[in-house]
Amino acid sequence: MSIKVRYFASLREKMGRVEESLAPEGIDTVADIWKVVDEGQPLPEHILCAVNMEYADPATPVRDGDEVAFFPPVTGG
Amino acid sequence: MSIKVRYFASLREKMGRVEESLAPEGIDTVADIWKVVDEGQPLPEHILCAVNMEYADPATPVRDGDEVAFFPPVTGG
Amino acid sequence: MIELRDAPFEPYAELVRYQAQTLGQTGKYGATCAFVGTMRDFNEGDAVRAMTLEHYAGMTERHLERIVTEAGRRWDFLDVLLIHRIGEIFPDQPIVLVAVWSSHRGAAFDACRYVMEELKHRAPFWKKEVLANGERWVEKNTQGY
Amino acid sequence: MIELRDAPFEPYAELVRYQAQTLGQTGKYGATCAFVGTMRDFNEGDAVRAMTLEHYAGMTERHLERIVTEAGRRWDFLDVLLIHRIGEIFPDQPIVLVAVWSSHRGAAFDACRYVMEELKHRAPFWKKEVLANGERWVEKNTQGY
Repeated sequence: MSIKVRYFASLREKMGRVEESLAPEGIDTVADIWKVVDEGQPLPEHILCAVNMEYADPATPVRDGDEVAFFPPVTGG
Repeated sequence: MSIKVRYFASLREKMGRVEESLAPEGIDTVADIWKVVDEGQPLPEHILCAVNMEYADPATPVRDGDEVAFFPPVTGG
Repeated sequence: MIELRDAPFEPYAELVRYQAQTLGQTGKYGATCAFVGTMRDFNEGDAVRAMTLEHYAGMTERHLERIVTEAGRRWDFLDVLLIHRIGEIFPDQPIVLVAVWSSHRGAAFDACRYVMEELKHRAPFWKKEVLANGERWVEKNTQGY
Repeated sequence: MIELRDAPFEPYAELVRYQAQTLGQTGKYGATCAFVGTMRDFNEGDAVRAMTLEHYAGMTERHLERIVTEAGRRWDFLDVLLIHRIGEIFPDQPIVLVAVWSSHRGAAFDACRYVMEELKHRAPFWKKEVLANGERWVEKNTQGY
């Protein structure tokens, strides 16, 4: 298994990728994922995250098989 | 000239008339009109009144040529 | 625009027609809030078969105009369409349409609701209901908030 | 009913069709509040030529459903129709329709506005604008109150 990571909107463009799969070893929380995908940086405050399509925060636990998403503030409607 | 008095809705039915013309003598206010048309009774609290299509109250002055209306609470919309 | 109608009308068709004629392809309105009041077949626990809407010609129009003007002082909107029925009305027929066009949604919602509430409290209309066993005047409005 | 649409739609025609199919000649709804968000040709002082609406398939629908369910716990209404565009949008095209049918007007106004505000804050949609000299992501929503 693995953890699927997805990016949306301006963050997707900034990251230069739509999604990627991470090996679950060493990943306990959303914050751990961001460290892996952004070269050790902390998750920027304005970036929102979701685990399995529910809003989450950096401390939210992540398990093997989860889908984790990062995106900027939403602007629908 | 004269003062035109109009009645609407349930009050129109209660009064048994749509409108009438009063001689202006002895009439200074809306309250005076009601005394004339309702046998000396005071204007009931729940009855609304208008002078020349503007909301008024019993103390509102009335002059010869005015149109005065009495009606129950409004229920449009 | 403010109109009294003595025959049934299609509120959304009126809205679309008015929007096309008056606001056109302007690209300026980002928000439209439309309220439609429709005749129900019940009121205060009783079945209602029909209704007659009486008004005070002249005073009604004057106060509707004033309500819309007051809303325009309080909120920044582009246009209002207000259509209100008079005469005989049957269940499922529209009684009133209030539509407000604005740049942003706050003004559209606020102004539309303001016009509806003020109309209910100040515009001289009176409803008489036809029930199974007779007629009755509606004595007061329901609360809007 | 909640729907995402990847092509232009006519909000009032959808509303009328849905109302006829789902609420029919029931005589039960006395109040309808409809909000339509339309693409403007300006934003933050700049002319906007087009817009792309991105969403998070699955999460968007889930959160829209939840918002409507929450509204249903807070207000007593009969039905909601919510249609939201995705994909490429041009000025004067509708972006979103939220319509609420209820017995009384307070619930229709309140629930419609609640759904719009929550949608703006919680539903994962993102707008990218095409300007005369390039593209830009809309960074935040305007205030709704």
